[in-house]
Amino acid sequence: MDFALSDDQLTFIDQVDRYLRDTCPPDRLHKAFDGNEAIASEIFQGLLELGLGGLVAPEEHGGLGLGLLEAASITERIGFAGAPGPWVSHVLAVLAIANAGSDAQKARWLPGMAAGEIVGAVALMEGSAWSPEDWKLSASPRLSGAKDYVMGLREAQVFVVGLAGGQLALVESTAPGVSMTPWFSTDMTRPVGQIGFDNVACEVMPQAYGAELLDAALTLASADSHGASARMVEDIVEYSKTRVQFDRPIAAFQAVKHKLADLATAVEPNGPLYRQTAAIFDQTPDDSHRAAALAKAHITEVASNICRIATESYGGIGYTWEHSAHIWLRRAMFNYAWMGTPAVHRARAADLAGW
Amino acid sequence: MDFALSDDQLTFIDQVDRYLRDTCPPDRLHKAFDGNEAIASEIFQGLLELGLGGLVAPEEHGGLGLGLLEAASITERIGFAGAPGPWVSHVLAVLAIANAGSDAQKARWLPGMAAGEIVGAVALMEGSAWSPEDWKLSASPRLSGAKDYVMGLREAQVFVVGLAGGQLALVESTAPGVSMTPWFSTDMTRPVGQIGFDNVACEVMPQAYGAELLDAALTLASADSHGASARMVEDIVEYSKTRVQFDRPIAAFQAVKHKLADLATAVEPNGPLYRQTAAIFDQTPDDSHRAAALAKAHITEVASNICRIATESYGGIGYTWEHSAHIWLRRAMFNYAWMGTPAVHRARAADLAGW
Amino acid sequence: MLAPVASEQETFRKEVKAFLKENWLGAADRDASAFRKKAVAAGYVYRSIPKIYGGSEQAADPVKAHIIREEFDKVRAPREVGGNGPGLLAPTLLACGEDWQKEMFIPKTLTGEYRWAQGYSEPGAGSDLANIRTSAVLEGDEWVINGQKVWTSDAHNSIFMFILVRTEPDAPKHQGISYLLLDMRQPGVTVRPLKQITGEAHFNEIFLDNARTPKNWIVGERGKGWIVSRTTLVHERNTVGASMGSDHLFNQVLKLARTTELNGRPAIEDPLIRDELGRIYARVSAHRAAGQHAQNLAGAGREGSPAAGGFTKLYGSAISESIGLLAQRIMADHAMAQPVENHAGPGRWVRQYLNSIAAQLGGGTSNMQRNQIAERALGLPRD
Amino acid sequence: MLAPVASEQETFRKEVKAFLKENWLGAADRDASAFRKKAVAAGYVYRSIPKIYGGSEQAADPVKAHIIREEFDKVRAPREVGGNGPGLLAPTLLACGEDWQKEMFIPKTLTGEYRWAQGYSEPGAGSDLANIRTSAVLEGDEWVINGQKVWTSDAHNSIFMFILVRTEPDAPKHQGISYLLLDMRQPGVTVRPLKQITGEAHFNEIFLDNARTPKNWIVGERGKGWIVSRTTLVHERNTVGASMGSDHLFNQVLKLARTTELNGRPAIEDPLIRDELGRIYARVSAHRAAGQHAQNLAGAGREGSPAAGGFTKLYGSAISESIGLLAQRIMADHAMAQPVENHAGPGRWVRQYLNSIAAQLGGGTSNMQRNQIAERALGLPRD
Repeated sequence: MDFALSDDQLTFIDQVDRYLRDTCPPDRLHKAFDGNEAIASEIFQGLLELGLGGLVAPEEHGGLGLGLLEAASITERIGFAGAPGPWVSHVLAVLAIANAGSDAQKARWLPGMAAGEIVGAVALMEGSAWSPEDWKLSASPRLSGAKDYVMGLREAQVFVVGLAGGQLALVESTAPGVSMTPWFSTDMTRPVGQIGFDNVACEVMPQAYGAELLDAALTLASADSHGASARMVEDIVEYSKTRVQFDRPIAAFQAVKHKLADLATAVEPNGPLYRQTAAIFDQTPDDSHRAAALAKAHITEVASNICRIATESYGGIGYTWEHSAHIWLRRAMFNYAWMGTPAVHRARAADLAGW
Repeated sequence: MDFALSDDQLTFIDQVDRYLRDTCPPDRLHKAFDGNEAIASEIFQGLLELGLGGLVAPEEHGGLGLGLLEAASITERIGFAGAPGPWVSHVLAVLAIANAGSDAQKARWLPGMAAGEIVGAVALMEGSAWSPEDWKLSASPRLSGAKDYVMGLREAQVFVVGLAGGQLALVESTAPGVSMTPWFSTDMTRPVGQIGFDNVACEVMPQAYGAELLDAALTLASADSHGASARMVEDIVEYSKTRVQFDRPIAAFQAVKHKLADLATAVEPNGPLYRQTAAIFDQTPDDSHRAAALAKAHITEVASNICRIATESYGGIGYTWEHSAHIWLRRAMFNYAWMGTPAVHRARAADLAGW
Repeated sequence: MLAPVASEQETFRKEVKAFLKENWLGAADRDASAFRKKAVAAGYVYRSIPKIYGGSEQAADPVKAHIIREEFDKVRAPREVGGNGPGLLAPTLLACGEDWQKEMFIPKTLTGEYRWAQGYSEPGAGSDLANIRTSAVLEGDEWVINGQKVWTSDAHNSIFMFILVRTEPDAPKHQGISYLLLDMRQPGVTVRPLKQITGEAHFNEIFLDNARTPKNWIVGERGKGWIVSRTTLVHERNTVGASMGSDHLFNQVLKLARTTELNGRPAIEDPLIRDELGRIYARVSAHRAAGQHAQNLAGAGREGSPAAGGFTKLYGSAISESIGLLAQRIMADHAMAQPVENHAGPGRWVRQYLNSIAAQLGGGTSNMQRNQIAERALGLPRD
Repeated sequence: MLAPVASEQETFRKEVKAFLKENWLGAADRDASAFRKKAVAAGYVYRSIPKIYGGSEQAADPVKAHIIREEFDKVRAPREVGGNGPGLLAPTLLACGEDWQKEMFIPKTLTGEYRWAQGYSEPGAGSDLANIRTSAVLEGDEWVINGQKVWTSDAHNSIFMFILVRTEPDAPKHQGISYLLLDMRQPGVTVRPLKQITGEAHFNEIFLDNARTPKNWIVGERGKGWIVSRTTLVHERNTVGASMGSDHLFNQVLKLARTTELNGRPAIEDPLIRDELGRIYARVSAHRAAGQHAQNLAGAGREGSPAAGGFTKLYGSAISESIGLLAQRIMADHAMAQPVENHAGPGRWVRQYLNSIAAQLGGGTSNMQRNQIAERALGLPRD
């Protein structure tokens, strides 16, 4: 399977990278992380306006008509930048509507989402229940209950809500009976919270797309984590070249040097792995469940460990709030836990492999 | 709990150490390892004649009347030396007879075992069944079946055989119906094999001592493994000081130096841990099952990994048959597997802790 | 053949228990200082400090010291005052200070009236502590101090500070340092809380801008501050009882595993979690046994390994890290958010996870400990 | 936006399949050399070697090369002759040899008539290969060679040897080495099997006692042997397809887990074993994806990481080691003994366990790879 990026794709990614470098330097990132909503929202809106809002929406609805491979590759760069905002939630909402929605639903939502005028979000987990098989909410015909760990609570105007049997429903944020409870979040670039439904009007989408949406979510979490860990390694490598102790850069100490080589080695193949996983989703969806479970298990776990080790490697400075390390560390911690931990997905991958 | 060794104990251990240094240098050890039974037997017999044969036998039967703490401390040194012979099997047989035997049985066997004239061995495992709860052999009234992974097949004149319900029986090697099948052993300093019983006359001992014997076996395996790993670390540290590459001793490379420090750190507390476990067996036997399970799980696993890493650290030379590294590596591999793997004992320790 | 030391220890333990029963009224007793006076008189606290300075002047006996710690802790009776003063400054003054310094500072430090901040690390001097740049220049009868310190613990509660400064800028780096005492209640000293990765602030940055201290508030000779400070570092690396932290952390994570649901049942029933708990518990037990061993050796007046401090620290760091990682697995989704800040549920373990990163940093990094072990215990070449 | 490269590859794959279907009769076909001639003619093997020397002289195309490997392997059709000759010596001669050397040695090496031993490592020259001491002195028209080589693979099957020797004892260590060719069929060459930790002997020691070789059997200039030998080492570190070994090993351990009972049920049902299998399989998948990525890049004519060889080797070593450790857990009691030598049961994994130690050694140790990665990919200072 070829999952190398074409020149066009690379050019596009470069554009996104440039945008992120300009708008999301450390000082602004720290402000967004510390709760400056204006900066967070400016960075995120700008991303959508680059055309990313409709990345996976069909062209007839104003989107770019691209696949998960491209979405994941962009997600990596967003993770690399540590950029604030519910990017992953929005992409998944677009993907769900594009693949599971009726023509009317697509026409109602996708053009605005593609134009960056409407932000979407997915509301999937119920407590720790991440699997569509364990979702219990139902729309019969109105929706009651709650969804947890929802990313984009503040920003989204439309929510794609997971229902029993892997069905999905559309709920507007302004619908009567909808309540939002922001939580004290570990990853403050992407705060989460609970959305409550009290007899809320909703529209169920015709396709039961929950299982596919899960695969996409796992793949994007992997890509984001890979980006975060790659950034951490890049930063600690640079730091080690300039931080002097005992009259030489610490990178000149073999123990440090080899640890950095080990980190780089652990990171290196994760890019190909998530891209391959995304390409499988796009091209041979039959194999997607297993591939996505395995990638999520591996990459979010390894990335979380790498971010941890890199943070430690800074010495005292990495342990301060003012340093950036924990922004990515927390991001990796979030991805580790979101939509099921490495351990459960590893067990699931083993089942799916028929072991 | 005080498990420090007294001056008397240390003096005794020093004696054993000196004996082993003299009789078990690398050239002779290699010969024994390669199958020279005369050398193996000479080294082992000499150990018994130091008085070790009856270490744990009561003084009234010619023994030294010591406990598992002393036996384990001697076992560590034997593991350190990599000395050939079924020491562990013999000590366990003496311990079993001393604690589970009738007066007549003690009088019949212990004086000869203490004098080094009779070698004993334990025959406990049935296939992979190490636990007294899973032993199936019974003496009703004669013994039929087989015991596996028996250490001391060649040397022993009397076998302590585990029976259903944790009972133990005494069987003479010359009894009609006893057959021995030596196996192709990984640890050639202590080859094992199968002992078969075809309607064999045996004597059941009055106490069901299987569970206690298991604890003692786990503790001695831990002590032996600790000795092996301590030796491996000592040797690789010395080698690293003298092996020159790139114009300096490899110990001067920080990556090597720190790896050695990590090995030493992993070894360091295992001595206290097995000695504490042995002291618990001797002094507060109620806590012994859990302590022995935990020590076996931890020490035999860590020691096996240490021996492996140390072997790797030699580079090519450590990978040759002529080098001594694999003698201890194989010894540690044996201890890892004998009488239950680390994983099962870890699970058992968790159960026993009431988790 | 077992050594008959146990009975003597037990007698002493009974004495301590009896003392506590008679004198410690339990948590209701708010007058710790009155109790502490009695404990000094009984010889249970400040054992290594002469009576003239407010200590109880007992012969060194790590076994007794350990028994006292254990028994006091069992009933939560106050022992020595916490902080840097009694643990770090007082031993240093005893070893290297002038008599008037001892008289002036030690007694009130022991009662807790004088609290001390430690001014060692700087932005450019972490593991390479000798690289400090904060300068002190003698002007008349005063040292004038300029520079910045980081990771000063307890600075917001302290009125004094012991500080390493460079007084001989032209000398080789280890020989240009002096050890000064400093009153923090002056305009030249600015304390800024250092917010940690967890959001808490247990440490501070200190900015010294023409801060002043009397000429004779120097401990040891001018330029000998590096050696003076080593006295203190040795005290930081006590081996006996170092495993207590591991024990405590393990009990916490065990409780987390018992009380948190993972995949629909208590996490402790999950075979993977159970195995890892067992794995860590074995290391905690080994750590404890090693501590006990060190205590036994000390009790018998024998020498332990020359790098015992490094061993136990490195071992303990690794345990703490493993516990953090296990907590991450158990917390699962709770690691993403807590319904409210400081919630008592599994989510508070996020802080523990982040804190366990500090285990690699505090009191010398793991790499420094590896060097120490390699050089002192294994006899390997110095870097 | 997906690149339309797939179709071109598929066309080529069909061609290869068709060739194999027509020309390869399967395992029954014992005449590998006749088949190989056809494969040369078709441009499928010895692609980088000129036709005049018996190769098929194709433009470099790693993607095609990979497809050929895959398709040939699927039906077990023979590709290039194995051993050091085609893989190591021939590329070196092509890059650095005289024309007469190429003519004399390459064609018969490609057919397998000339087999080659590699004489690099010595007892005192392992990772520090440039430290070799085996000397060669020119006496008239011959080099006279004395010394000892170790870890020479395939020596017992070989008639020739390429060897690094010190010809300029006074030059700096990298500049005093020459690269010689040597006929092993002479009294001065003694081959002794080197028994490995597993009891097998895949390598040899070679003792050179006044061994002789013609003056002009030198490849490249005198004293330039170090650089000449680097040509070969680069060929050892091919990245594409390097994950195939991991794949193969994993499938073996998976089978072991399926067929071995652990605690009364198939090991693969044990949650701990299952988790570790999943953990390793994910790394195997990542390794494979990285190899595929390298192939995709090569196919698109783009550059990969400058340390890709080091990455994939280090990653593969770690996988091999994990598989060894997992096998130890699965084997359990079978690790202690086998009823008979070479028994086909789980006990034969003892050998695998011991062999996986070599993964840390072969082709440059892991520490050398870490240096390479750190210096070439991360730009860190050289040791």
